[in-house]
Amino acid sequence: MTGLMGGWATLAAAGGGAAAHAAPGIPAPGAGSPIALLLLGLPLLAAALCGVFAATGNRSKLPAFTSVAALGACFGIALMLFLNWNGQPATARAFDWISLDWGAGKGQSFDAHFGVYIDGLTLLWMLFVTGLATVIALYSMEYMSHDVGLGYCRYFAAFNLFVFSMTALVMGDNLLMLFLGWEGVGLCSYLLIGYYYKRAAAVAAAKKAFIMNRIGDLGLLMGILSTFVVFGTIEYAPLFQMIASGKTASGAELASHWSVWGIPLMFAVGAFGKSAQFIFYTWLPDAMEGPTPVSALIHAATMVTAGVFLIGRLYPLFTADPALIALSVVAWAGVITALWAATIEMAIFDIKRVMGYSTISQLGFMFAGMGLLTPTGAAFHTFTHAFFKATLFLGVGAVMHGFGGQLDLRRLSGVMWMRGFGLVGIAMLVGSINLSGVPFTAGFFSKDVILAQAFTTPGTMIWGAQAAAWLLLLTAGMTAYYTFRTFLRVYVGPREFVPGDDAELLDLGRHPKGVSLDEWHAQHGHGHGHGHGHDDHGHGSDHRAAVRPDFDPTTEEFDPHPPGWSMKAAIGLCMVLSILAAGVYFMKPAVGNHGGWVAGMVGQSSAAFASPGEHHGGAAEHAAKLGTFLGYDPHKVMYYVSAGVGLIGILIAAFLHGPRGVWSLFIGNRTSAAVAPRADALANLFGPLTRAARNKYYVDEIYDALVRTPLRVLAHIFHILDQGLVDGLVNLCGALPRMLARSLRPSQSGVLQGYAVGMAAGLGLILIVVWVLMLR
Amino acid sequence: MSTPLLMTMLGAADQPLPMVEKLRYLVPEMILFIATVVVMIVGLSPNRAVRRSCAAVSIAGLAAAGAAAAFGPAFEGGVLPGLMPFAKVLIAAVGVLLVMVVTGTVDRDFEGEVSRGAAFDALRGNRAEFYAFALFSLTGLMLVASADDLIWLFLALELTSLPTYVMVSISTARSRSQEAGVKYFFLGAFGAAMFLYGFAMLYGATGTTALYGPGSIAEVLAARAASGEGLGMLATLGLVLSIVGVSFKIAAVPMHFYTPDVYEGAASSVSAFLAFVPKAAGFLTIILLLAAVGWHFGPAGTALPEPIRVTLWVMAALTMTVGNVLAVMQKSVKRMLAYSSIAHSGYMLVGVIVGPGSQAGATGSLQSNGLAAVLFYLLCYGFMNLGAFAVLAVLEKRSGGEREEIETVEDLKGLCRTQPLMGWTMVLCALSLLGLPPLLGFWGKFFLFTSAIGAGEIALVVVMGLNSAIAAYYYLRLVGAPLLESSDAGASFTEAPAPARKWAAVLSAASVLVLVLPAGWLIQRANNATGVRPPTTPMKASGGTADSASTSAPAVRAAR
Amino acid sequence: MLSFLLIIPLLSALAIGLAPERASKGLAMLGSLLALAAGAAVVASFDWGRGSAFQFAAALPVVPELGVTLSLGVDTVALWLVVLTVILQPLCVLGSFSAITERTRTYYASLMALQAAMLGVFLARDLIFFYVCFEFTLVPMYVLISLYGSTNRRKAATKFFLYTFTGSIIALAGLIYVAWVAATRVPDAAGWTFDIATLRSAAQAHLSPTEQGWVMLAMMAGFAVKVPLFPVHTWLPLAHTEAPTAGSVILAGVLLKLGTYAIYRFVLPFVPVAVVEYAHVVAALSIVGILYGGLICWVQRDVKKLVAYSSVAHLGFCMLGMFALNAAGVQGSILYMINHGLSTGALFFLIGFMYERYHTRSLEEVGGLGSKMPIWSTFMVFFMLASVGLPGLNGFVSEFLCVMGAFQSGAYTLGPGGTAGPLGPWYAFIAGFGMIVAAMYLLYMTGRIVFGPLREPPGHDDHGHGHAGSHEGGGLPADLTAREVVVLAPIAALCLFLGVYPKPLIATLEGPVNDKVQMVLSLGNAAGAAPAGAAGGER
Amino acid sequence: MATLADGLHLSVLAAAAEPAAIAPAIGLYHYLFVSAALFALGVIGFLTRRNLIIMFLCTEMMFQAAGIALIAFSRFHLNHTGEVFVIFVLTIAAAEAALALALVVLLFRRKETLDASEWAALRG
Repeated sequence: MTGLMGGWATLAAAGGGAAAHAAPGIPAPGAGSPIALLLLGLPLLAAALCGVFAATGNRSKLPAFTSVAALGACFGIALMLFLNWNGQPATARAFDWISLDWGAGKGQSFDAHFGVYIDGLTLLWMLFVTGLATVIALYSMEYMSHDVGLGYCRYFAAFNLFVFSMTALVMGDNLLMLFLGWEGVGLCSYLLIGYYYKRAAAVAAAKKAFIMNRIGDLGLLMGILSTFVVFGTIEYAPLFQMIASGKTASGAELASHWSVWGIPLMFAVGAFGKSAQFIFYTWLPDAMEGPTPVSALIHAATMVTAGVFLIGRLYPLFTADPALIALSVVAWAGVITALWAATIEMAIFDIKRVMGYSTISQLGFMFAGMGLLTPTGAAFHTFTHAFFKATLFLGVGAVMHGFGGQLDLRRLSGVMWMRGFGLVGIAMLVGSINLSGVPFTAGFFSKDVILAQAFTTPGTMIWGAQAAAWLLLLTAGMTAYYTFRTFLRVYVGPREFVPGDDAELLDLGRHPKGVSLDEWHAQHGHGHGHGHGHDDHGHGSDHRAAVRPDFDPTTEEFDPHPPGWSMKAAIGLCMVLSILAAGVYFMKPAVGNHGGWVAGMVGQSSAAFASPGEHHGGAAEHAAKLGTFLGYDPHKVMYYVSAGVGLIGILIAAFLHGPRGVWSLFIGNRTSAAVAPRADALANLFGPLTRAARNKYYVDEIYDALVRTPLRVLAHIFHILDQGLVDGLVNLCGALPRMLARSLRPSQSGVLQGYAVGMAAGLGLILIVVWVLMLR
Repeated sequence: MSTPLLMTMLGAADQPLPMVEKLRYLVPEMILFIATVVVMIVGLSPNRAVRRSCAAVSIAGLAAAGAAAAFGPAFEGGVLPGLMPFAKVLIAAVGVLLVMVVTGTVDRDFEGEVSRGAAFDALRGNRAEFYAFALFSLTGLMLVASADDLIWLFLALELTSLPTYVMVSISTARSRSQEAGVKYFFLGAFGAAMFLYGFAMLYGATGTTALYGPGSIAEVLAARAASGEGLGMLATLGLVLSIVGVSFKIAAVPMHFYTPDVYEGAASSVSAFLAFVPKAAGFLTIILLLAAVGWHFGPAGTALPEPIRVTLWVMAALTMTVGNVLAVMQKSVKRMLAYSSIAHSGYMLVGVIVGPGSQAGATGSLQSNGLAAVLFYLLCYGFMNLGAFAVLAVLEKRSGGEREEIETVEDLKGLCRTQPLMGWTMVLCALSLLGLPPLLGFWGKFFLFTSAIGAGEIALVVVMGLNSAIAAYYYLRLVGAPLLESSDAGASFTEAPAPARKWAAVLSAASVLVLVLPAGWLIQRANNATGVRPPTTPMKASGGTADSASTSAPAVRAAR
Repeated sequence: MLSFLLIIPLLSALAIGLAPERASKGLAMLGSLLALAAGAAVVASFDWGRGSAFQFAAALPVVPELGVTLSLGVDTVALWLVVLTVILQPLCVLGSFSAITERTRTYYASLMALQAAMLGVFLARDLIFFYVCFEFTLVPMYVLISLYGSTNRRKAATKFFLYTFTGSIIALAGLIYVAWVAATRVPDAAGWTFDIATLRSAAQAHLSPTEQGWVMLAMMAGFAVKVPLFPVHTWLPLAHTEAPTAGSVILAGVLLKLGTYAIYRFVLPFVPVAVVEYAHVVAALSIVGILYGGLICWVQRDVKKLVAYSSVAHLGFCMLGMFALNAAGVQGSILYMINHGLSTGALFFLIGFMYERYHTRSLEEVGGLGSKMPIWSTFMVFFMLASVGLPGLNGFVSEFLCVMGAFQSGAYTLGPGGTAGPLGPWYAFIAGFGMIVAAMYLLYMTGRIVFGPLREPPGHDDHGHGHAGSHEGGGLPADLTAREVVVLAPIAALCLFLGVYPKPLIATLEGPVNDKVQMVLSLGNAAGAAPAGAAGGER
Repeated sequence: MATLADGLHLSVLAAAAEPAAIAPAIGLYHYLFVSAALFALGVIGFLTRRNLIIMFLCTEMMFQAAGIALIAFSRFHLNHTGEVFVIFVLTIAAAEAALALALVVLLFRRKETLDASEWAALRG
């Protein structure tokens, strides 16, 4: 335990190393530049402008230009902040948001400001968030051009709002600000997934994403509240200081306090929800209903890594627990998620969903990294993954864009060789080798850090660390396999394709730029316009027959629609960045001497943590027995092992899916399209398992049966109860007088004697009552 | 009037006041009596203008009586010394409005014939006796307020009731009125026999008919209570019989049966009269009787003797419930209002149970004086109920050449638009009857609530609250029909050719609004009016013994 | 000063009643704007330094013998609710221009009379005056529902009236009991008084714990119906569904707040011992309301009913916060009153605007309006998000504070951030599921009505849109008109502002709320109902 | 005198058969018994008879029952108040009788029957 406590590097005090346990923790933050606040302001401004454009009926690409400019400026600011950063955490405040006071004592005021907290983790995230956002905005400029007008404005408004929320999440100087961003990104994700709002699937997916996220958010909220109750603050700076002091705000020993494992677990639930970890993950594949650039930015690169960020942000708390319960949970959730998603990916055919599951799987790696005590690895993997996964998504998006929304990997082949798709193919290759962990790629290095640490971390610290490590290694191999399965089937091989449902639209409907699809429909006499066509171009597959009864999408008439300059530029940029991302591994870290630039950034942040096995010169941590990889030092051998595993995966893919042996990989061969890949036979071999995987192991159905349906039934029961019982009782009370009246009414018979009898009887009764009372 | 004679016959030796002295208190009654006589003569005049002055003379007489009462002395010899001025002014005020409402009730066809040239035949005209009966009844009511003796009380009650029997019977030419009359009279006589028998028992138990003063019922019973033996069986029986009998006048359960039939059968104007005059008489009687007994029994020494309290409790709860519940079902407005008048009696009985809320002798505190609340409620009820009936009396509908009274709630539809003045009067009065703040009815209920809470009668308060809610249901119909619904095509109202009725309606509606302002002043007056005098002979601390009637020692006043 | 707030609406109601039919719109607008100006003047001249003091006190003894006084005064809590009322009123008037075309005089007169009564409730410093206004709101609302509502209006209006009337009579009994105690048990009490402050101290000093329990029960019987708290909520969906648009807006926006405000003003300070003892019961009912109401929303087909049930759920949060009895909870609760008024009010406006065009509120008949009514849809999504409690919008601030209050309440054993109080983290946790349920039903609603393929009721003239004079929808264009946007935009701006910068409210509410909380807890715990050491959260 | 004093309490009426209580003279309770019996007969008659005139006579019986009681008490208390009362009661009874006969005539003219149950149009 002391080792762990000491494990927090106190990186401000220079010379990382011997600082060890007596360290006072993270220093009090300095005053940050208020310019950092512009990072929040600019996207918001851009979003507002997009709203104005929408209101004024703008039908140009102005929203896109505005967004690119604003986000570019944000990236510039982030870069400037980074360059001017002195390695110390800093805060800057805009104004009070929610702050209450109910006493002078400790914990008797609640403060949540609109303010930013800048440290290494923040900057790391901000750099890739703003950078990628700029690039993807550029890409979207063209990608969304079919919807110029209201939809375009809507798209970019939500896009900018997303960046704002992500910024708030990452940069906020307190947990509530993080929560603001947290829910904000959820909202934007909702809005963007549901961008094609006429399509039921998109709307359902959006709803699902938001609600699943909200479940996690409840955990986060409870975590925030518990944090406040226990520590009396939710602002990072004082919070970290208090944790570092090892005491709760009431002076209790933190290490033995329930909060040390309880609160992290609550946060972990939040993180699982947002980052689509096991049991919460089902929303992410569905989220692929959104426009592809959105998937690239939100559902691959940035938003879904918020969970990783959260754990990194609160790493001091997670590691304060001597038993590391929460981190074990995180680690195993990550491992299971990674493996689970990988198995699904190997079976499904929708290339966009493959990317979606792959994201889940990679997020699993990140969580495993966090859980297995290498925040550096997790952050590094997040960083590299952001670029190469964005590249992959943008590439997929280009294919969708070009082939009428076709996503089935069985219906696409040799895309790379088609006119205008070369760059896309290359980008996909770059992305794939990164994802597969081919040596010397960014993905290789980042995954390696995690794997190595996984083997190093002893099981005494993280429960079952060794088993987790092996599973991760297995997953790495599977990753390589499914990545290349997609690549080999779609991008290389014979040039063949079946255009998607939106083909007709793209082929015929080269509608003039600046005219929205709605109008286009109107011009073509489809005023009622309730298309539910497929995916991005969300309209009018139904119209095909009406417009051109003889249209056959498989004929040569379809002309794949190559990406234009802005898409190409974006893809290219992403590709280059994902290659360059490898370079940061070799940069000298600002802190410590291991792990590259990212390690330095992480080291200068709340996630700073000396992973077991990292030699900082201190001897204390070696008290814990480190794990090994079959007796070797994992840090040393893992490069080779993981490279080997990755290659095996690729080779299997090549064997199973490569159309004509290895050499034909790079030669377009038009003749072999019909040949069923060998994988199909293998897939049949697994039979039910494959089918289950293809159906996502029926998890959605299970949730439906276990949660949604019972709730729905319950809701109906409540509704009936409400009307029948609760309101019924009220109505009964209301009817009582009437019922009573009915029974009393005969007494008013109108007959004189009847009344007299009533009077006499009444008198008699009263006399009896009085008599009884007198006798009593 | 026979009052001075009565006093002599009752044995003036016991009376603290000389006969002539006592006449001072009866000035209002005498004025009214004179007015009655004048009306009887004037109404027979062959001159139409003179005949028509009946109403004016009656109103003048009432006004004068009211003024005389207002400036008259407090009745030092009464058990409730302050009651007289307040009650009489109230009676005069409501009486003026009542007379306005009853104008034009009788002789319409006859007068029509006369104006068409038929010879005036005094025998056929009912005008003179009708107004005279109304004034007689009001005189009787005032005499009830002045009563200090059972005999007086009995006579005053009969004076109040007997004319009303006739009024009901002759109010319209239809057989319904006669049916109403016969039911009213026969059941009234039945009830009268009951309280007469009760009075006899009381006299038998105490040997006196005086309510207050040395050797009076109040003293005897107080002494008996003080000696710890309770009221005694005979006195209790007498009281219960009297109360039950008198509750015919206030239309309380179990004597309520006649109410809807009679109100429905009589002309609306006369129903308005019935809804106030006998009711006021009944409550004044009950208050006087109970004041003689005193609210110094029960465990805390602040309640009625337990059997009486229970009797009244049950009667109150049943009365409000039965009244409200049966009103819910009614389609006929008059029946609805009749049942609602039953319910209102139930509310007022709560105040009676509570009593003056303070030890005898002290002026009741404003917080807990149930009797003041009853008097105030009587006032509120008088105005708001009168307003509602007046609207019915004003409006007539024509069907097939026959003029008919407003019958069902449906007939009121859209009244606010066709007859805005009457419509809004109805709405205001119904809302006030409902007890909606800030109208007068709310304040009436408010004081009943406060006094009952003060007396710890929480259960009754709850019953009362629930009943108010039930009542809201049917009053809302009276609000909704004129205000919210639109009138049926073809239905047209004409106004009865008696403009005074309209004025009475408007005045009632106005008072429902305006009297809110002096509500405090009024309740203060009512409070002053209901200070119960302590018995003249000193009383030992009482309490806790009253309801134990089984104690064997027979309480006999030593024979003189 | 405050009296203008009462006189202006009353006079304009009167003027509308007397003026010809065609002038009523204008007069109502004028009156409500003048009231808004009066409200603004009050805000401008309010002394914020003394937020917890009642300011602009004015007293006109109406019935001096009884101590009934037309006594006015505002502290910040009342002030903000007044502001809410005066802001919503002109919008309601404006929003009714096209919806109400018949009997406009009665309509606008009722609307203005209603405003006067509601303002009276917030301004009253005299119990009787309060109660008079509290009850009087029923009549105009009854008129509004039963004249201008939809098919089942008469039943709804009657139920609304009777249900709340019954409750408040019982509440009146409780309040009078307090007044009676004040008049009789307080040494040298000068007879009746209904001054709220006097009654409060009398109640605190002279009511035994048992009596407090009964008084609380009585008061809650009236006020909880108004709130409405589960299980006495069933009048609300019906009333909301049947009421005209502006009626629903006022009902949700202000009328329900009369109940919560009354609880804040009377229940908490009058019977602190009972409040502390029974807070968990109320909180449990609130939580049931949150989840139960929320789930019921989820299966509604009538969109207006859905929003109506959502009020049950939302007000559950409000009550939860209130009975957390700590600064965060009570502040959150008060903010909730305002925020719910804004966002739910706006939702009712939106549904009303839709109803004017389609004459149906069924989610099965109408849907996918995003493509046809983009402006409407934008507002719909916006207010849905405000309602769902998205951070950055107003709903979140209050919802968070309420949940936080419940969490902290009684959690002083866990750490210094906890406070004394009767609830605990579990309450917050379970209530937190309500936030998920809220997302479920609100997204379900938007998913159907805004998103998805366009569905219009049969017979709705599709070609009519864009043309003036489309016969259905009263000649309204497909999307919102400028007038309708003007109705919604201020609310949206407020929602945003209060979500981002609630500080003006929080800072000004702090004083009175902290005082109240301290008072309730110290008195409530003094009776030994709570564990030692809990008082005031001092540690 | 003791027995007479006891007669004040109705309970004593029941015990009248006790040998010790048998008084040689007719005492208060005898009168009271007659009075009560008369009253009861009046009530029963009122309830059972349908002829309006007989019903009216029954109420008169009830009045006179009260009168007997009053006289008896008057004698018992040795004052005249009760007797005075009775005279007034008789007056009232006479007035009522006049009223009743007038009414009966009126009714008979209209329906040619004196059956009370014929008059039940108003009800509910």
